[in-house]
Amino acid sequence: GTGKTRVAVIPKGTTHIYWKSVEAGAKKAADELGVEVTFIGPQKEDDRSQQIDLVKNQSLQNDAIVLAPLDAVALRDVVKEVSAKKPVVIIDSSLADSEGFIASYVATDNREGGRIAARALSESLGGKGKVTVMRYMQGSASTEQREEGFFEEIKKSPGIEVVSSEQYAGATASQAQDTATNLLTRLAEGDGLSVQGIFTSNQTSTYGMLQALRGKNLAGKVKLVGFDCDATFIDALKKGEMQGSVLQDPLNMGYLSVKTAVAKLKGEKVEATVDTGATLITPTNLEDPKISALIKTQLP
Amino acid sequence: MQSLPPRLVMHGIRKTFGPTVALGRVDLEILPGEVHALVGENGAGKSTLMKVLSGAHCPDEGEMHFDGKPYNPKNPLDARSCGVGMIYQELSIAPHLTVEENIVLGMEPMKGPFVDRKVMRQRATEALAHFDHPEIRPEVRAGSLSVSAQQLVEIGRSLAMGCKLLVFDEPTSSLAQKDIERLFLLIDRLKAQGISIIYISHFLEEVKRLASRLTVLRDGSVVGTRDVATTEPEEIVSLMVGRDVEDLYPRTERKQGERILAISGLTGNRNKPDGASLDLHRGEVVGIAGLVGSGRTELLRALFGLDPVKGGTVEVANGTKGDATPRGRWQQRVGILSENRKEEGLALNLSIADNVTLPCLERFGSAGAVSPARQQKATAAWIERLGIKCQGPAQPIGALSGGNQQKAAFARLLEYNVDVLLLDEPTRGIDIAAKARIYEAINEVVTDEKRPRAVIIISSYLPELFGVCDRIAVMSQGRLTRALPVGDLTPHDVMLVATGKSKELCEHRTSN
Amino acid sequence: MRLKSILTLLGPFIALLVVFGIFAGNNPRMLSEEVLLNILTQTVIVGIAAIGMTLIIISGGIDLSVGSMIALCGVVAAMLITKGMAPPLVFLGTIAFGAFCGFVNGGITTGMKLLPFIVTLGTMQAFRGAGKVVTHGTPVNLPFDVTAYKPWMGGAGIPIGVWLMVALVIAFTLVLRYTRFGRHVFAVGSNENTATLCGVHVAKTKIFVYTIGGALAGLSALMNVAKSSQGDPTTAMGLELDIIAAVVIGGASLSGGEGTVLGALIGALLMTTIRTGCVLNGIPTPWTEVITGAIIVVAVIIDRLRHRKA
Amino acid sequence: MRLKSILTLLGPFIALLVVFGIFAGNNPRMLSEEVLLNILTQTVIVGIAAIGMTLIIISGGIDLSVGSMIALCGVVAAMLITKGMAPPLVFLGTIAFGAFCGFVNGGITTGMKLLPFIVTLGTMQAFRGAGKVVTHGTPVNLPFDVTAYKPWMGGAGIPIGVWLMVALVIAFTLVLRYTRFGRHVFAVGSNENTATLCGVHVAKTKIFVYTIGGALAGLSALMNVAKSSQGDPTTAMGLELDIIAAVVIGGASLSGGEGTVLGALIGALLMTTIRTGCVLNGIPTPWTEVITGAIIVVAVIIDRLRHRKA
Ligand SMILES: Nc1ncnc2c1ncn2[C@@H]1O[C@H](COP(=O)(O)OP(=O)(O)OP(=O)(O)O)[C@@H](O)[C@H]1O
Ligand SMILES: Nc1ncnc2c1ncn2[C@@H]1O[C@H](COP(=O)(O)OP(=O)(O)OP(=O)(O)O)[C@@H](O)[C@H]1O
Ligand SMILES: [Mg+2]
Ligand SMILES: [Mg+2]
Repeated sequence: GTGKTRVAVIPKGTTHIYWKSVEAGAKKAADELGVEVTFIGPQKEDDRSQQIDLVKNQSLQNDAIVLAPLDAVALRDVVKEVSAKKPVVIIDSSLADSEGFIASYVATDNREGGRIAARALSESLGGKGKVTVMRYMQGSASTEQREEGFFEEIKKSPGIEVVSSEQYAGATASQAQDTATNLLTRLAEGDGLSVQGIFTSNQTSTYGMLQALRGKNLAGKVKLVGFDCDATFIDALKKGEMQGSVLQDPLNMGYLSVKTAVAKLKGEKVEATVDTGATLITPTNLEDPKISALIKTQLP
Repeated sequence: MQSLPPRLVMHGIRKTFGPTVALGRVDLEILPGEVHALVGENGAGKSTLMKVLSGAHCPDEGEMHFDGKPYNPKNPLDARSCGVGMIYQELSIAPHLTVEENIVLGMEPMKGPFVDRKVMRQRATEALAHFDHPEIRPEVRAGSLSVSAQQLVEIGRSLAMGCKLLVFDEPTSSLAQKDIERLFLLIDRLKAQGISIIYISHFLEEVKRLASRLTVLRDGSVVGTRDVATTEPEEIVSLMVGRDVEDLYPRTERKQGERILAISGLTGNRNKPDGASLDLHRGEVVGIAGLVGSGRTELLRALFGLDPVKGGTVEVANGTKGDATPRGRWQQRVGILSENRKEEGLALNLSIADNVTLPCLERFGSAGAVSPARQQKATAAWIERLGIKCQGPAQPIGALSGGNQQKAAFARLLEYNVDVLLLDEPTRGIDIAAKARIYEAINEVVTDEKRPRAVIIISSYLPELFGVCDRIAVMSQGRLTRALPVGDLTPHDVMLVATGKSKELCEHRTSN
Repeated sequence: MRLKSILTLLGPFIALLVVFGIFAGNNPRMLSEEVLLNILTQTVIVGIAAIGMTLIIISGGIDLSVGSMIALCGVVAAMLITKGMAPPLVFLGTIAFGAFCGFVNGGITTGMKLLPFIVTLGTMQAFRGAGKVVTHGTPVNLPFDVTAYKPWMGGAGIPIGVWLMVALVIAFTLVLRYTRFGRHVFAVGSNENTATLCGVHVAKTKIFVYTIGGALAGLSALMNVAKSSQGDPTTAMGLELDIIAAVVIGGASLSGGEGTVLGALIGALLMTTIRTGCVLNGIPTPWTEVITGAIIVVAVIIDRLRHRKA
Repeated sequence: MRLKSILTLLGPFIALLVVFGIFAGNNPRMLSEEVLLNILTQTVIVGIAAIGMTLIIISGGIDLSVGSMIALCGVVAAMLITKGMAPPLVFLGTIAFGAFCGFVNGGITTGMKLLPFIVTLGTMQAFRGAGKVVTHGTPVNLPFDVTAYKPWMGGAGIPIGVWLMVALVIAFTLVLRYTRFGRHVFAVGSNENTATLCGVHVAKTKIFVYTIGGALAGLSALMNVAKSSQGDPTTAMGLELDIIAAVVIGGASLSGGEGTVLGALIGALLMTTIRTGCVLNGIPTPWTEVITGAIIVVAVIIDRLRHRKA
C-alpha cells in the first residue's frame, strides 16, 4: 500500500541458488526502477497445483506478475485469466500457446543449452565413444528440453552412442547420488566404465553424479558435462573432473523480467521473447572476466 | 488388637472427575494384620479410593497416614516403595513381556547397567510358587496365558515386592474355584505375617470367609464400618443398596415349551467344545457350569458363528432362516451377551442407543436409513424398564458404571426380541442390585405368556446357576455333559464333574 | 449427541476464525470476496478427498495412498478426455477407477488382516509408480479446445467444484448420521469385535469405506485436472498428510469411532487459509511451512484442552 | 523368547534373500563386492534413523518428522563445519541438536497427551520450514579442504558409517533386551496403563525414546552430510515413510510392544536392495516405485501368514 508499482516474482522453487540469482536480478531492477518486488515461491516445490493458487493470490495485490511456470500447460489457464487484468511475464520455462496473452517470455533457450552440452561432451570425447544421460526428474519441462536438445545434437556425432538414459536422479542431491552410484556400478567395466561420457541436466543431478564419481574414484576418468553452477563444479573443472557445465544467466533473467514487466505497465513496447543466454564454462575459460563475473552471481 | 496403632488412616479423601464426584470425603482406617473388606455398588468409588491409596490417582482433598507417618504417594512407584501393593480390578499385564518381566516390572533387579536376569528369574519363581501352577513358566509371554493365569501373575507381582499393605480389587472375578481357594489360604498366611489386606468383592460369602471388618461405600461416601462376625448379610446389602433386596433369585412358574435349539456334536477347531450336544426348549433356563478355561465361551462362540467349527450341527426351530454367522444367528432370533464387556461386548464411545440397537438398525428406518430419534425412543424404554442409571440414551456407554453397562448390553437382546438368549457370565463384576435386576429380567423373558424365550447361561458362580436355572450341564475340558434338572443336582456333583473327578452328572433325587 | 457434536466442531471452527482474523487484521484484503472465493476454491481438492478420509479414519483405518491415487486418477481422467470421451463418461470412468483403487486398499487390508498404514504405504508407491509408467512421466495435457471442465474450478462466480464439495459434505454428514451404513462405520471403528458380535459385516463395511474413499479421490482428481488442465503423475505428492491433518484437526480420532465430515472441511479450510494468508501477508515460503506445522500442533492442543474441560 | 524372536526375523530375512536372489539371477554383478558394499553404504542413513524409529514404534509411538529432522540436523552440521569446528564437536553438537528436536516431539506428545502421529505431522512441516529459513533455502556446502568426514560414507574398503550402523544395531539390541530402560520401552508400548501402575515413569520413558530417536536422526544427518558434502534443507523428503516401512517390514507392530532393531536393519537393507537391483537391471525409475510398493505389501503379507501358522 505504498503507492509504488508492485511486481510479484514467482519462481518454481526457492531452494536452488539459481532462484536466488533470479531474485537478486529482480531486486536490482526494482532498485533501479523504484518499484517494489515480492519474491515468493510455492511451498512445496514442483507442486503445480500450489503454484496456480499462488499466481491467483498474488495477482490480487500486485500490478504485474513474473512467473517461472512449473508446467507449460497447468499454469496456462490461470495466467490467461490473470493476464486479462495484469501483465504477466513468463521466465525460465515456456507456457504452451501463450503468444496471445503473455507480455513477454524471458528465458534461456533450454534446448540450445542441451545442444551446447552435447557439443562440449562430443568434443571432449573426440567425437567417439559411449555416453550416458542421468536425467533429472520426470515432468520437469526445462530439464527435459535440455535432455532433448542434447539427444538431438549428439545424434550429429555418428561416433557417439547413447547407452542408458532411463534413470531419473530424483528431487534431491542425496537421491541423485545414490542413483548415480548404482548407475555407475552397472556401467562398470574392469577398473573403469563402459561409457566415456556423462551428461546431467541440472544442478542437483550434476552434483550427485560428481559426488558419486568421486566416491568411486572415477572422477576424471570419464568426461562429465553438467548444467548449472556450484562451487563444487568450479573446483571439479579445475581438477579436470568435469569438462564443462552450461550456465544460464539467472541474474540477467530476473533483471530483464522485471524491466520488461515494468515497461509493459508503462505501455512501452516489449519484445515477445527475450533470450538471456546460455554459456558453457570449461576448465579453460574460467578466468575469462565475463565468465567469472557470471559465475560470481551464482555462488552464495 | 484394637490397641495397635492403625497401619493406614485415610481422612477426608475427596476425588472428582470433572462433574462426577467419585469420592466425597471418605475416612478409612486399616489395622495391622487385618483383612478389611470394602463393599458397595458399582460406581460407589471403591476402586477410586484404592487408586488414591496406590498413587495412581491424586486426591483433590484429604490426607493419609501410613504407620503414623504422613503418606502422599505421587505415583504408584512411590506407593510401592512405601510398602503398598495393589492388584487392580482391570487386568494390568503387559502382554508382550514375559511372566517374569511382568512380575518385576518397575522394580527390576539390576546388575550394573543391565537387568539381573538371574535374580529376576528367582524372584518370579518364588512368587509363582504360591500357586500350584507349574504351567505358568517365568519365561513365557504373558499375553499367551489365559486370563486367570494372567490374574495370578498379577497377584504374584504384588507378592514379589514385599509389602505391608496389599489391596485386592475383585481378584476372584476371573479365577477358577481351585485358585480362589488357594488365594484364600494365601491371604490367611499373609495376614498371619502381619500384612494388612484390603479386599474388595461383590460376593458376601468371600467377605465372610476372609475379613474381620468391612466398610460399605455408597455414592462416594462411607455409610458404615462393621465387624463381619456380628453383621447379618441382609444388613450389609441394605447398607450397600440403600434398601432391602428381598428376593435375589426371583422365580415364577416356568413351563417347558417346544424345542427351540438343538445342538449336536458341535466341535470347535481346537476341540473346544468337543462334540457338545444340548437341546433347549422355550420357557427354560439352562446353565453351563465349568472351570475357567473349560471351553464354555468357545461353545457359545462356535454356536453363534463367531469361531469356525470342525463339525456338528446347530438347528434353530422357530421357522427362521439364517446361516452360521453372527448376522445369520441374529436373523434366527438368537442373541449373545459377551463375557468381555470392554473388549467385545460394547462399543464404548458410541451412545447407549447405538449400542442397544446395533443389530437391528433396519427396524429404525426404511431403505437403509436410520432415525436416531426412534433409536433413542426405543432405548429410553429399556433404560426405564431395567433401571439403567444414565443421563439419557445419547450418553456414550463408556461413561456408565459396569453394572449399568451390563444392563444396557442385556437390553440389546431384549430390543432385538430374540427367542434364544446366550448369556456368558452376565453378572461378572456387577453389584448385587444390578444382579437382582438381571435375574429378574431373565425370569421375565422365560415366563413371558405369549412368547416364552429360552436362555443359556454360563457362570462360574454356582449359587447363581442353582438360583436361576432349570437345568444345568457341566463343561469339562471341552466336553459337555447332559443337562439335568437343578432339583436333581448338588453343587458338589457339579464340582466333581467340572474338575474331571467324575465323567457324567448322576441323578440322585433329593426329595423335597 | 447433537449438542456434543456441535461442541466438537467448535474447537476447529474457533481456530479457523482466529487464524483468519489474525491474517485479516494485517491485511484487510483477506476479507474481499475474491480472496474468500480463492480460499474456497483452493480447498476443493483437499476437501473432497478429506470426506473420504474421514470415513476411513472413523472406521479405524487410514489411507496414505490418497495423494498417489489423486495423481493416478488424474492421469486416467486426462487420458479419457484426450480420447474424446464425453464429460459424464469421464466422470463416471474416473470415479470408478478411483473406487477400484480404494477397493484394492480395502481388499488387501481386510482380506489379509493387515494394518492399513503399511498396506497403503505400499500402494502409495505402487500407484505413484503406475501413474508414471503409464504416462512415461510426462503430464497428459488436455486438448486446448476442451473447455467443459473449466467451470468446475474456475470461471466467473463460485465454481461448480465448491458447490460439489458443499453438497458432498452435506450428503456424507447425513449418510454418517442417518443411515445404517453410517452407523456401521462408527461401530466398526469404535469396536470391531462388538460390531462383529452384533452381526455387522465388518469386512464388507471396511472395503466399502475404502472404496468410497477411492471414489472421492477420483472426484478430487477430476477437480485437479479441471484446475490444471492436465493429468500429472507427479501431482499431489505428500497431499495425503494435508488431508489427514485436515480430518484430525476436524476432530476425528485416529483410533477410530469419532469424526465428522464438516470438521474435516473446517480443517481443510484452515490449511488453505494459512497458506493464502501467508502469501497475502508476504510471509516467505519457508516460514509458511513453520507456521502451518505450528498451527496443526496448536489446533490439536486446543482440541485436547477443550476435551479435558468437558 | 530367544527362539521366537529369531523366528520373527526369519520372515524379513527370507524376503531379503529372495529379492536379492532374483536380482542376482538376472545380473550376477549384484554379487560383486562393490555392489554389496554399495548396498551397505546406501543403507546407513535409513538404517541409523530406523534404529531410533524402532524404539519409538516399540513404545507405541511414531515419528513422521524424522525426514525433516535429518534435513535440519544436516544443515546444522554443515553450518558448524563451515564455522571450522572440530569434527568431534560437530558430531556432539549435531547429535545434541537432533536429540533436542526429538525431545520437542516427545515433550509435546506426552505433555499434552496428544497422538504422536499428528504432533509429528506438525513438526515435520515446522522442522522442514526451519531448515529452509536458516539457510534461505540453499544447501550449505562443506569447504573443499574438509576431508575429515569423507571416510564415514566413502573411501576405500568399508566406510566407517557402516561399522557405526552395525555397532548401533548391536548396542540397541542389547539395550532393548538387557536394560531396565529397554524393558520399560516394551512395557510402555505393550500396555501403558500397566506400566504406569507398576511405577514405570511412562512420560520420562517416552520422552527419552523420542530424544534417542532424535539423536540418531542427528547421526543419520551427519552421515548424509558426509556422503553429499553438503547440508541440504530439502533432502530426505518423504524418507520418514521409508524408515517406517523398514521398521515394520522388520517385524515391529505399529500398535507397540513389538519389534527388533535387527529386523529394522533387514528391512532397510531390503529397500536398498530393491532400489539398487532395479538400477543394475536397467529397470526404469517409475517401475522401481511400483516394485518397491508391491514388495512392501508382499513382505507384510508373508509376515502375516507366518504369524498365522505359528
Ligand atoms: N478415570 C475416571 N474418569 C472419570 N470418571 C471416573 C474415572 N474413574 C472412575 N470414575 C467414576 O467414579 C465413580 C467411582 O468409580 P469406581 O471405579 O471407583 O467404582 P467401584 O466402586 O470400583 O465400582 P465397581 O464395583 O464397578 O468396580 C464412578 O461413577 C465412575 O464412573
Ligand atoms: N482369543 C483367544 N486366543 C487364544 N486363546 C484363547 C482365546 N480366548 C480364550 N483362549 C483360551 O481358551 C481357553 C478357554 O478360555 P475361556 O476363558 O474362554 O474358557 P471358559 O470355559 O469360557 O471360561 P470362562 O467363561 O469361565 O472364562 C483358555 O485357556 C484361554 O486361554
Ligand atoms: Mg471397581
Ligand atoms: Mg469364558
